Amino acid sequence: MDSALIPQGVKRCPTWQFLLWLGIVGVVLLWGVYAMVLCWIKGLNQTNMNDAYGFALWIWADLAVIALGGGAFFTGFLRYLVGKDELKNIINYAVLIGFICYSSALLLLAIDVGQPLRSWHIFWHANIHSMLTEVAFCLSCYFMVLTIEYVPLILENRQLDKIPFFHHLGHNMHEIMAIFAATGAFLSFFHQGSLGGVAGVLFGRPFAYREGFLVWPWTFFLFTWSAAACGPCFTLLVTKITETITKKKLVKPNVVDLLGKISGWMLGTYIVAKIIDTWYWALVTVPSKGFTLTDFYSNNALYGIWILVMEILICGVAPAIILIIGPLRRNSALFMTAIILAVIGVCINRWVMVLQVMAMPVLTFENWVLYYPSWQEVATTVLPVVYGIILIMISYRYLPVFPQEQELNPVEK
Amino acid sequence: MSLGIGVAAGTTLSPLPWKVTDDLSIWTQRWPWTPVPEDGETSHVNSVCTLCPGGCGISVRKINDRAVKIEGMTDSQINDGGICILGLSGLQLLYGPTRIRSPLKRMGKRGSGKWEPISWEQAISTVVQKLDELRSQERPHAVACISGQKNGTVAELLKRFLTTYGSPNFMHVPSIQDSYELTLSMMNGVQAMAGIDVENAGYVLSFSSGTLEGWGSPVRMFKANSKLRDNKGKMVQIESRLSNTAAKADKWIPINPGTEADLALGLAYVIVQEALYSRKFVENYSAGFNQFKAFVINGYSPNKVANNTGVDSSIIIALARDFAKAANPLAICGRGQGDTPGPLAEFVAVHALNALVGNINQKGGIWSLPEPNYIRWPAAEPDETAKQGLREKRIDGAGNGAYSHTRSLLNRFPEALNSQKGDAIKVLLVSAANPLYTLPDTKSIKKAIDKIPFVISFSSYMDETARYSDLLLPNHTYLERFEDVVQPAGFHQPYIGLSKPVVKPLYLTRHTGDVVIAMARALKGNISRAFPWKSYDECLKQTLGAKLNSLMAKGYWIDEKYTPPTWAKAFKKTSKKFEFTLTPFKQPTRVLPKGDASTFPLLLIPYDSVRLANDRIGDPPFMIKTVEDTVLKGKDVFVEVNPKTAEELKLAEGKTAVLTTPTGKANVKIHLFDGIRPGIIAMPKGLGHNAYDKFLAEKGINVNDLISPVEDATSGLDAAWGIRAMLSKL
Amino acid sequence: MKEDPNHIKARKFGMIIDLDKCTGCGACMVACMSENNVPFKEDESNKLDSITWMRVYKVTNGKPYPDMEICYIPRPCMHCEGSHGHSPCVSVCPATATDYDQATGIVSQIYTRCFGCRYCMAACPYHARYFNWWDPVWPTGMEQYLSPNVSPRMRGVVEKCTFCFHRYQLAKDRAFYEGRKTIEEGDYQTACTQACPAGAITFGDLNNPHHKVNQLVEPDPKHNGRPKNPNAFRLLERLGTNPKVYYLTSREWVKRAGDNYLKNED
Amino acid sequence: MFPFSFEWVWDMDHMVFHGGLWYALSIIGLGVTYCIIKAALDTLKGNGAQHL
Repeated sequence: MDSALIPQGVKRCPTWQFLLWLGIVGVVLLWGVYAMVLCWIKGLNQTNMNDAYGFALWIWADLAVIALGGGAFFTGFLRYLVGKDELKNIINYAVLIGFICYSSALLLLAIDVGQPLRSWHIFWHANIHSMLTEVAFCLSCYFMVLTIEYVPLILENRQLDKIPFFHHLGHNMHEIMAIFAATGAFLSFFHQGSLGGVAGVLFGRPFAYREGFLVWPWTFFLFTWSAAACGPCFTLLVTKITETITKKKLVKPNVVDLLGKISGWMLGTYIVAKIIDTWYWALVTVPSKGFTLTDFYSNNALYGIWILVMEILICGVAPAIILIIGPLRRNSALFMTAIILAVIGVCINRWVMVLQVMAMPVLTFENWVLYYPSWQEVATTVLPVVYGIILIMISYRYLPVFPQEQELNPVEK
Repeated sequence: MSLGIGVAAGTTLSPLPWKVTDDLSIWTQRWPWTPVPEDGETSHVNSVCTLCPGGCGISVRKINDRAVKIEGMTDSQINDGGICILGLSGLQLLYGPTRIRSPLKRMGKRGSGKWEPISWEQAISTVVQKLDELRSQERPHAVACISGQKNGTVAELLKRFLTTYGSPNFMHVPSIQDSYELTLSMMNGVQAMAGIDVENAGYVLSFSSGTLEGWGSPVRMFKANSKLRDNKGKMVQIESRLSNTAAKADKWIPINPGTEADLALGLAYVIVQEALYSRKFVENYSAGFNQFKAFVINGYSPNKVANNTGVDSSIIIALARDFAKAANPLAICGRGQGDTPGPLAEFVAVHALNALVGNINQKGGIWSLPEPNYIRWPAAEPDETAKQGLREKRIDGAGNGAYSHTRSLLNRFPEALNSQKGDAIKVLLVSAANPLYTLPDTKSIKKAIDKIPFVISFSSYMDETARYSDLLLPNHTYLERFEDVVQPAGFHQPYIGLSKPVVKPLYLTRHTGDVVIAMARALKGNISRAFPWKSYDECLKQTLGAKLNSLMAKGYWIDEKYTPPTWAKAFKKTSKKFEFTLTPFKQPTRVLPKGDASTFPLLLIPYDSVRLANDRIGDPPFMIKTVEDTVLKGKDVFVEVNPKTAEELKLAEGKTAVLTTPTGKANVKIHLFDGIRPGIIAMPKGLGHNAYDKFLAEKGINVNDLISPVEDATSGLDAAWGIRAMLSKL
Repeated sequence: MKEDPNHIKARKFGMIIDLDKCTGCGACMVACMSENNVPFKEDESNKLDSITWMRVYKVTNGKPYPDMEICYIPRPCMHCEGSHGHSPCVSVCPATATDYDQATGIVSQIYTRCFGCRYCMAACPYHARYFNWWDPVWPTGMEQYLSPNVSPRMRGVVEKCTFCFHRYQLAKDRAFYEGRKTIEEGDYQTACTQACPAGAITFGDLNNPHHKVNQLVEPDPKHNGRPKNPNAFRLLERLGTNPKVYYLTSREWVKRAGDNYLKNED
Repeated sequence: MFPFSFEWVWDMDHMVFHGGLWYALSIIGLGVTYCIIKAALDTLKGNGAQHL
């Protein structure tokens, strides 16, 4: 039925099967859309957020998807600026995942603000000293870049490519993609960083506050670094999942191995920096505010020292070692474990930098405040996930996302 | 497709997006459902707040015809610019949804909330018809009146109405002022009001009085407390619970509840024994000292008292010495906000302490103030029917037999009614009172009211009693009417305040004074003749006479030069001296709470908070907003329990438990509190309304559902300070 | 965060709250609510979504019966100065909807500009900022008491104590009409200061040595306004928020409750 | 964002921030414009499709 749209030389599942899955995921999507509309019409009272939790699940999801979407900028950086040419075989997918992540982040932000109709104030009345302004600008600009990077892939669709203007447009965009990628990398560096800065500058919140370099707290650099380390892991993870679902090899092992190795080194260096940061913070910053490290990890039902161990050792050091050491990396079970741990690790990091910051009492006469999200919050957080799945489904079906697919899966005619 | 792109590009480049975003911004600022307050000319009206007996001067800010803010009046002698939380919330009462907007006649069952609006003419003729009927049956004494006010023109008009009509049953809502009055009558030999010169005291010894909980004139007490602090004075709070007052005191002395009289006598023991008392006063101006001395020496040694009160004997001795040696020491009593009269023994014992240190009618002491006498109407002349009715005994038994000293005993009213067959009271008038909520043992009050066929409420708000009445004759609120405000509770200088209309009446309400006059006129004959005024305002004007001008200008009249009579002239007992009476001590000194200790091992004490109005006025939304979440959470009220007691009962913070007393049962939540004696649980007063609006109703439990009055053997007044209780897991 | 060159000498309005006098009566809270058109809803017992610009905290010394002590700590917005107006909240607001006024030291909030990102709430360690989770609704008739001096806020924006800034403007207007160049100490007082029945709150210009606030705490300009009076303290002094609300107490444990200390610190 | 809104200040911070911003926006804008114009020209020239 839709065979005219499917790229040549690849096999896709029957239309009915595609539509069935689309329908199933679509139902979840509608649930999310319903919750989103509720939040817009009735306001944020639909959430379980409160004055102690001004930032909650959504901001965490935002930070997490952006970190995970970091695969796009870093792979692009490696491919176009460093010149790791093999990566062209995964860059399309990295861009697609990045596009999904960033559009999700923008959507979540649009739901998260109390007056969505005034969100443009952030641009119009920009306070340039706010990390969030930097985030907003870089995020929007980088989203433009991602769109620019994604558009040529769309234009490669069999039918679109037949239109001469689109063909030329796609071609020309490819030609100067390095410029866009460079701009994207620049923007990404700043917004990943400023997302870290969002928490790091809160000098009223000792759990979040970090000293730093010029106007940038250390979290600024740590966030960029960790996104660069863990973003590609997420790209690889999604690729692996796609391969499992489609029951096909889509990317050659050398590409995966190269990206894995680079991620490993990034993660390794990141975690060393993170340990130094934590160390300095625990021994110098925190005591100067009158706290000890244990104050942050006791007297509450959730946040124990385990979360620090989990984030740094289990989800940081361990995957870094696996990914750096060749034989370990090439063990597919260990490789999978490593990339999953890395992804979890960065999510935990973003979680504590948002939610533990809010939970922790600063005034001596206040207590820990824990929070659980309302179904509306969960639904709107699931929304981007299903939206992403749908976009991947459609893109994979109709666009030549994986250049090596044809070669790896020859179709018998 | 290209068309779509073209349209998108065209729109983006046109001014349309800018226009849309701009409009969005404006629209989100002016949502039609967010009110935009109208601006206009600002003015201020000075008046007096009558939401409690404090009598604070207020200054109301107005924009055109709207009142927008109540502030304290700066040159007021009572509150000097300060104002309490209830006073600040007054506009929420004025403009609130609980106002009764016209006379209403009950339609459905009592309390069902079904009403029919009627005209004032209809309403008054309905009442008059009932009253005429009773008089024709020679039963004028079957009319009773419960008034929240004891003095002032409105109370006097009601009294006068009852007298000329022929009923002795005028009852006022009791408070510690009644106990103080009785004490002054028994010991000073005068019919007077107690004035407390707290501003000049140097050492305040408070026996469970919530001076920072709304006792007396609340703002005045707050100010006095700060002044005491500035002057490096001392404040000692004797109380079984770490109340706000105790928390702010220099010293908190936890005591077994109900043993305050014992402690006072124990202190007297030390003062007498160590001869720390004022020789000048005791030797020259008092009688019965030797008897008193023997009494305390025999029964109230520090060791004995320590046993009863739970206060260490060394503390008792030290406290007595501190108190007696301090400059201008002052002892006060009357629990919490002073809404319950309390055991007379306590008042007499504490007054004796004051006498021992010689601060009667002295600077920083307890003064006796003559009752206000500006209301000088010609005596009413009851006709024959009325005279006959007046000869009947009062339904509450006051002024008779055992209770001959007491003028009114509202606490005995329900019991008296419930123990009689038939309907002793046919018509009940309720003015400025909400007995169905404020009196202990609400069940028995309800039962008593059920026996009264016709209940009329003058309330401005749909409170519990109004909701359960048959006819509502709503008064203007205090911000819409003239009224004289007599003598703020505990104030030590003769004082009259004037409430003025700040805004025009919003609804079809009518001044209770006008309604009483209209009723009297419609009843004709002697009754009508006793009310020669055309309107209440005219009556007030005539009554205030020369004081009117200063009242209109300043809002209050004060006799600043007033000094109480000297010791030589002050005492009107036959001995012409102050008398150390032992009368209340002949009975057991301690008033025991209801219930037996084996079934009910704990003691429940109600506590007052200045953030919870617990009198006839319920908490407006602003106030309920300030109530802490360890007092009220959702609809659940917390009781304070010592962690030790809670541990024994295996109850944890925030858990729900069943609280049972001999009077009632309720589900409550547990709040662990180290500021309360083990074995005692405390519950806030002022919650558990079932009338008013959604901001107040059905939140928490009315502690009056759980406690019962206990009659004081000497005065007949309610002396209860708590009740035995049991707390069990749900 | 702009400097105003027209002001020769900047004022720095601040507040002193005497905790020995404060009785926790809550009058300041309600004075504030009625002055500033603060909305209310059916259930206000969840303190995490209840708007109280001025909130009175009940603090205990944590000791068991009968040694327990209670202190009430009223907490308005601290109007932090940080270093050079770099208050925790002002610097983070992306839309410049909150500003530090160098001429008065007051941290303002522009409700119509705020788009509700709540970053400022995350930044404020005092929980002095409140979000309008709900549409403000007044029961029919009650909107009549709303003051035109303070605009009611809409759902979805952040609000907080403004030190009754509108009263400052009114005072300036009045002074102008009366031909005075400056306003006096008594001309501009916040609603809570005015109402406090215990007289526990003092308000005025911290930069003016004739004002009581300056005399009471003696702010030390060399140390970011740290009080020289040993009985005075500020909440969370160590964080460097440089607040303009000072507290007075004679009790050591209360002072200690105002900030975080390590075990070995005294 | 623009010099005519009141919070705009001509100081170092604003110049650095907005310099970066407008620089990025310019590159993106010019790049895309270039691609579109070039594609339009290429299409008009009509030189061969599918040569990739």
